[in-house]
Amino acid sequence: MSQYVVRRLLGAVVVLFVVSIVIFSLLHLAPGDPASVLAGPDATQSQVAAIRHGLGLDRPAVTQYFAWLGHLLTGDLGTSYTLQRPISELIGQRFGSTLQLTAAAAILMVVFGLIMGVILATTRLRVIRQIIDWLATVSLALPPFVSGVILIFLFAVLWKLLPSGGDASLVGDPAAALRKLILPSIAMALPGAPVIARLLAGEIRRSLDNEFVLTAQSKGAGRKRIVWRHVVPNSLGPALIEVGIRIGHLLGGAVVAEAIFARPGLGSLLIQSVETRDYLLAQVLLMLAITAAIVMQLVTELVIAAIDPRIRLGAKA
Amino acid sequence: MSTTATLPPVGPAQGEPSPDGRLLTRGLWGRYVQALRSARGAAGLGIVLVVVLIAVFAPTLLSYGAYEQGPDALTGPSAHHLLGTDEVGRDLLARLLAGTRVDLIITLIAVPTAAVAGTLLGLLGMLSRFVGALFQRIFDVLLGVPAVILGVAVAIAMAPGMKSVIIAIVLVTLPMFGRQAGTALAGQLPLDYVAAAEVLGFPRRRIMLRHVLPNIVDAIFVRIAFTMAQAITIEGGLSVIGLGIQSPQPSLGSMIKGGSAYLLTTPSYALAPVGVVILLVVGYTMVSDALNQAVLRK
Amino acid sequence: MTENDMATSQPTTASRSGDRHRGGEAVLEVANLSVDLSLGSGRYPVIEEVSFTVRRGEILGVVGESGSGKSLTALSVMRMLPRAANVVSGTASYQGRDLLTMSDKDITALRGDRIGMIFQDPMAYLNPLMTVGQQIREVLELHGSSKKDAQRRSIELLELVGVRHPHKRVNDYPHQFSGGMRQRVIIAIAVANNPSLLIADEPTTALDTTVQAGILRLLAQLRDHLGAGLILITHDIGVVEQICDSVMVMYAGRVAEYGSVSEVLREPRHPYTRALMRATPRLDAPIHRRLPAIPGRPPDVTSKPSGCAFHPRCPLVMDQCKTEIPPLANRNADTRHLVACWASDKPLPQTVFSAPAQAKSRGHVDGPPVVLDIAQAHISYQGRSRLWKQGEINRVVRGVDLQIPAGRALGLVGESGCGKSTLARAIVGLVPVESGQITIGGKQWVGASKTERLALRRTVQMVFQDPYQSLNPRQTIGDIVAEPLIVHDIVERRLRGRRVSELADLVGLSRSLLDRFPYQLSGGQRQRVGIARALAMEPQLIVADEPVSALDVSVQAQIINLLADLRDELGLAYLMIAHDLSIVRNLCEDVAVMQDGRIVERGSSDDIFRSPTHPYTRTLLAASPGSPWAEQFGGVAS
Amino acid sequence: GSSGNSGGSGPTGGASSVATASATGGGGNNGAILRAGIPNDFLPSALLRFNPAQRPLHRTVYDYLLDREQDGSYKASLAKSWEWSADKKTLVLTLQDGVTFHSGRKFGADDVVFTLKTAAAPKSGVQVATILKKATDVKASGANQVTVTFDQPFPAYLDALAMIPIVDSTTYADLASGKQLIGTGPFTWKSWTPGSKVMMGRNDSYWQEGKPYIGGIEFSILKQSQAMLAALQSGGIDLAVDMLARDAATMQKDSRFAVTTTPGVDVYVGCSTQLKPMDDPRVRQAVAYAIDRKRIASQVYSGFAEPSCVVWPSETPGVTQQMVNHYTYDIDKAKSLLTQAGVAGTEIELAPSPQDPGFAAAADIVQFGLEQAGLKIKRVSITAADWPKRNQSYDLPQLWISWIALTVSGPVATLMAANPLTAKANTSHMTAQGYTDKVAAELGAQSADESKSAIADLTNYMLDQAFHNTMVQAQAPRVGVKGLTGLATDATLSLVATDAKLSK
Ligand SMILES: Nc1ncnc2c1ncn2[C@@H]1O[C@H](COP(=O)(O)OP(=O)(O)OP(=O)(O)O)[C@@H](O)[C@H]1O
Ligand SMILES: Nc1ncnc2c1ncn2[C@@H]1O[C@H](COP(=O)(O)OP(=O)(O)OP(=O)(O)O)[C@@H](O)[C@H]1O
Ligand SMILES: [Mg+2]
Ligand SMILES: [Mg+2]
Repeated sequence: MSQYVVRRLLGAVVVLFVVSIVIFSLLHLAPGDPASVLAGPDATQSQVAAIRHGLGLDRPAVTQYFAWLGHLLTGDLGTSYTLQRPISELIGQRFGSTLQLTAAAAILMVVFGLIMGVILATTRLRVIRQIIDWLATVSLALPPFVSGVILIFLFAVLWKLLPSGGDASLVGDPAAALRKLILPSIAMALPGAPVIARLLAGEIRRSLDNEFVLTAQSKGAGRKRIVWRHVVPNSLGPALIEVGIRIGHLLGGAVVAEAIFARPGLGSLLIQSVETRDYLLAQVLLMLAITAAIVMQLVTELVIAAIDPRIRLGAKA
Repeated sequence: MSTTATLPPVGPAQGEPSPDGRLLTRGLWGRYVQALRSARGAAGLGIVLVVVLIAVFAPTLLSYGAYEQGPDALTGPSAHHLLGTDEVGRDLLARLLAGTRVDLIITLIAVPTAAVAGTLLGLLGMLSRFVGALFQRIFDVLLGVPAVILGVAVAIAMAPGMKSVIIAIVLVTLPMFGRQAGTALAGQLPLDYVAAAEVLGFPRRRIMLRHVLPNIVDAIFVRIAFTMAQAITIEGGLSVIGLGIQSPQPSLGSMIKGGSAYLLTTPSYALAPVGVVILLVVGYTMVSDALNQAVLRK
Repeated sequence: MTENDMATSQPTTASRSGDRHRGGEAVLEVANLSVDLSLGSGRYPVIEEVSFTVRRGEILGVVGESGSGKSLTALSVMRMLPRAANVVSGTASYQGRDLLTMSDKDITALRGDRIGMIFQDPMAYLNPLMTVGQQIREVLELHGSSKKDAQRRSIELLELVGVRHPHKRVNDYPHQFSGGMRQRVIIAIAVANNPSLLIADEPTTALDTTVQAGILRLLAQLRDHLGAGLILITHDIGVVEQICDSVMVMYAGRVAEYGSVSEVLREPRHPYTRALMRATPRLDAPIHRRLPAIPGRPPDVTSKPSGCAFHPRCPLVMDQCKTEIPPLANRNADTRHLVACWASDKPLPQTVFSAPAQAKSRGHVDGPPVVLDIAQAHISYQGRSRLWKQGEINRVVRGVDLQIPAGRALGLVGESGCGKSTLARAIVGLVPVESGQITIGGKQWVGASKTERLALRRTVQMVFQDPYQSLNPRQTIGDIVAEPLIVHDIVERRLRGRRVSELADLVGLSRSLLDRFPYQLSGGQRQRVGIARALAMEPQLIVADEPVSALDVSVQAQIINLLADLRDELGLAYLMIAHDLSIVRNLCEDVAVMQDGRIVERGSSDDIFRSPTHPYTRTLLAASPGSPWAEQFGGVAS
Repeated sequence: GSSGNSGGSGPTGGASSVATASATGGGGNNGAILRAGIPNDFLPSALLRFNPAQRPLHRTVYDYLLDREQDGSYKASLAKSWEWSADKKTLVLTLQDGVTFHSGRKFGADDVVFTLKTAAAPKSGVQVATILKKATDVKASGANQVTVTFDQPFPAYLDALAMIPIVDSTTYADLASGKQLIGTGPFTWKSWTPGSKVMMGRNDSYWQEGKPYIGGIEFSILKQSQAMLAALQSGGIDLAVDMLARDAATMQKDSRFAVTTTPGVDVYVGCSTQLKPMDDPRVRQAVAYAIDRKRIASQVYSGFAEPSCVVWPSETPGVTQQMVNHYTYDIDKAKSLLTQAGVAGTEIELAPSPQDPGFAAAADIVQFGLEQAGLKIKRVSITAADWPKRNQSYDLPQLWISWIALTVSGPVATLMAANPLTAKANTSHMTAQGYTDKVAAELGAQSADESKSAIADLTNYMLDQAFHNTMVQAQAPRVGVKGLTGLATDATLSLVATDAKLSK
């Protein structure tokens, strides 16, 4: 097991390294730079040059990259060019908002996904199956920017039940924070849950006519026991993988959700930093989003490995 | 030839079930027809076709062009403007149809590109194990990156617009095809018919394209239908955060972005494109479901 | 790993004579069991009026070709039929209680406690996520053992079924066990609560000959040990002969013949039984005898012939057979020997099945040129390399010397994993040799030019084991056979069509099949296609890796005959890989015995089968079902 | 007042410090906190510059030396009085006494000198640095007196003084990071949560006795317009600064609120005279005719804009109504001009500046007009990141749409600092003798009258050359609750809350 973990971790590190290079070159090769943004449209070339020098942007790219990497590794995220504040602090201030959102969305997604999945697979009522199936198909069509608009229109504009956007601190003002979380988290969870449900259901149905189910039957085990002790554990894999991927992508998805629901989170910070070519900030935020995704995949892989001895103990195919 | 004397009678005749119970009269492509005849498939295909036809032909019936501006802005639905007008007095219906066309064009360029390129790259493992493995790893990484983030990355590299959106969609969906082809290939390679082809001395390229590809093509078609839906949501997402289609060109996403500011005064502005997105995505999803049921279920 | 690790007592030949058990009280009495199968196209009778009895300590063998309803019979007794299948009539009384009608609660209580079931594929039937210990304990605890007892007992059981170091192994997962060991675990589960009835559905089909012998021995022992009744489903008459007391022959869902092993196998009455027995190659039969194959193939559930389902293939067929279903009647006053046939008392016409004239036995002919010459071949696979460490090397073939003269067949036998397929793949150039030479018609794969490679390909071709995956499902039979002709431009375009038809005739494929797709053909037919495809290259040597092991007995015989005939027609040489010695003995002049990567013994089949010298060869021979060497070299019943 | 402690502890920072603000701020008379919503985050690192981000900051935490009125006259602020020497080559500023910084430190001449020097330094990026550099020397000629000397007479120097907030020289280092913003203004910088909130407390020891009246300001940064609208309607804020015009328009109908506007800024279609066919004045005039200014004012700015062809505010001395309406929307004229120039049907690139979403909409209207007139328009989108660079390097396509906010601070500042109009080189590449001469005339004007005629002259020339086609003078609407009074906007568009009163 430990060797398996090590291998996976090394892999992830390598990937992140490559990603960091890509992001860095992407930003630095693209037109525009923070100096000219800082200087403003009316600045003269000399003014821009002076600022660029001040920011150390006139050093060769390679030097800048390794300087950045070095700082990253020592835990120093650097200082935002345009906002002139420690990036760690900037992220700290926004992280709460985004974390609230993604966490709430993740919980909704997983809980509903799994519950619907088991119902879908085990219920004998055709009606229920079809209803869930349809929900799945439709809500697939509801990416945050679609469901978001609908939700806002219904709950904020038409019925005036919930705020259309903004955020609040869970600590400072829990009530408001929750009210403001409801719509966006639903919007973000909506497309994921049914996919997970379907995957799980499909896998459960497949496992149900696995041979080892016959063995369990021949042992005299009842249906309940067979389902929960034998079938479900053997069916979690694909659903878990999907969960991992989707949770990993939530941080990225937050960008859209935050734009629609006017939440000042990391997403809006990312867009801003990209538009102002705030290299360091954008780099860190992009890395953050990608790292989150990769880490989540890693976690799920490990969870699955923990469940499945064949992976854990390295089965020979 | 004396051996033939004691040979068994020939196998089942047409129409009669074969050893594994499938009807012989059903050809290989028949399953697609059957899939699209199924309730789900037919409904899905119907929805998509209707939307496409309207988007393509209806504009000729309209009295306003999608770019034609008028003095009265943001009027709600009226006799002249069935959906009302936008902030510079353009007919929303005309723009909706034009926007739908834009999305259709985008998806029709991006998805097939991604499908073909991705599949071929995914099959590279056939020619060189190393290269194949390398690409699979790259695909894994790309799949790990959230779609929006990829979109942002593209927006950094180039000015937003139709081109950047198409590139973003390709970047997001190509790895899926690549991975799928890779896994499928890995599933086919150990099968003896591939070994047989090699023993018979067929060139590897022929084996890849003539033998393996036809056996994984089903999975690709199913995914294409599904990816069409996804592509539309990607365009929307990007346009909503301002990194997608740029004014004055309409697109479903950019109209939703523009209209969401007027939900109070002119709801039709945002809700109409929202409706079209839902129709298209549901339609494509149903088609891919149906194909999945009929074609992939073994 | 060896399976011969059972020191405990062996069933004596005496205990085999069924008579003793006639006395034993019946554990299970199945009467007029009929099962329907609802498929998309309708409902079909899949099991009809099946009746049989199992007594304490008796082993009832159920034989029949694939699809004859063996498994479904067993499953209906366990009340574990697949959704598609339902019992329509009949009773299965277990100690007076009808299993088919009792409440779910009751049957669940019986399952795994009084009735144990053993399944075919040892991997699939174990839950991959639970340790074997957990899985054994589950059955114990379900039927009321305390955790402590269960723990203790599970180790006992592993020991009983012959798993070494049970204390350690009990916490291992299925994938850490070998096939044979897994099968033993499944058996341990089945016998955990000392059932009085055991049902084993092809418990050894997936296993090696030697392993198979071990398992059969174990079952025989447990029968004695528990005095339980045992239903043993198999398609191998040899197995029946070996350890069963009574036998039930099934065909197309009906009982064809039923009686004590001694009687049924000594004087089979049903033409099907007789044909089946002749079609099965035997180690004690005269060598190189041409196999009397049964024409045609078993019917499908959805298309059963009217009357006696066997009549289309039956040499004795009368008009009556085509219309009326023969009842299962006792053909022998004093003993119970039931046969369902109108013509059961007629003798079989020898002509139909007996070998045609040209089936000559071949002695050693000197000096035919050598097609295949293998000298000190070493082959190994390298495991996946990682950044920091090399993948470990798995030496599979370690110094093999082999020659095959033109027109002769060499049989290559050996236990699973010993490297047979690997060697075969190396010969056809699919895997490279590490060192040593493989010379085919004077040429070698290593450093062969493009033209040389083509020449090689046209010298040696391969026939694969699994007829289901060796044909491209997306090509028509015609294309499959024609493709080599096209790619290598073997015959000019206008003649190709004719050539394809010729090849079809050659392997006995009706031309009408040429525009079908593989999934529309039966296993036997597909194997013929595979052969035709190989012949298209006009090779001198054909490497056949277990070409018949996936086929039904009757079909098996057809293919073996075909191969024999082709050799005679075209003077082909074969390298024939098989785990069934009798097949090799039947087809091949020469035999080579392989044990982990080395040839341990080789020579003419006459010599080797008459007087095997190497101990491993002896074990192999002894292990083969129905081998006359069983006693001699410590087979099942020694 | 309490000196700025950087309270940036997550979103909580803002919420919790409301209480403390009202507590300390409440020290004075009624301690109502003004809750204002603003669309852009603060940008202390660019404090001395003139840009939208500074509007809520310059006149709250800081003071200018002078205030400039729309008509070009000046009003005393931190500078009590100012004296030109006879030869107009020396300027003596006398400062208010008894003024202290929020830190409690006494304000003096050194701070003025420091601020002006910092602003003039090249790295500062301050637009009017060009004006400041006209001064040969700036020195403290007494504790409360600053003397500025020139080698040419340059009266317009005062315009720059009316744009530079005076900073505390000792804490300037902590300014950029937003840790400490110390000024002399009516409000103190308490805490900043970038992207979210800024808290300002009342400066109890403000040098204008008894002011300010309100107990502090809580700025919420609401980038999304819906957010600002919702906040205002739900009573979450009392004031929406620089609200989106269309939202302000809807609010006008709501009796609970009062809508005011800032002076208008120049929104224009720029022509790059070096690129064909824009080198032909007739083509540029065609463009000028093809702009539907009325529709832009009503549709893009929902009425919060004056259609105008003149770059300067219409009150500017020398500007006449006739000039303002010089070009009217006239497609036929445009057509004929284009055909005369023989360029009908040629393709021309048009790039709206990404700085304001309104520009894209305006571009749609302009594009429509031009296409009616028979030109082919290719929209090119320049990203927000790229725009400044393209400006600085005078590298813009044939047509672009942008704005000059600096115009509110008067022609001199504009002509000396705004890239689109600077004489030596500008984004339009309009460096014809005629233009440079006329600009020089205005810059050299010694009296109001000279200036007035120079402006009239220049403006006519610009209208004729049509390289900088003003479309509208766009105002930024400010929507406040009825109870909010006394709020003002100065000539730098900064928010002035010194006299504001808020009754809830
Ligand atoms: N779950 C099922 N669904 C549909 N048909 C089935 C199912 N199980 C068995 N059959 C059909 O019922 C018939 C008898 O099946 P059964 O498994 O009893 O044969 P068998 O004698 O066990 O064959 P084998 O020797 O291959 O195990 C076959 O034709 C098979 O195709
Ligand atoms: N592609 C491969 N890569 C790595 N190891 C392999 C590969 N193929 C076979 N092996 C290993 O080589 C050994 C011999 O395999 P091979 O298939 O030749 O045995 P075999 O005699 O054909 O067995 P069987 O009778 O079951 O077919 C086995 O231990 C197997 O695990
Ligand atoms: Mg079976
Ligand atoms: Mg093998």
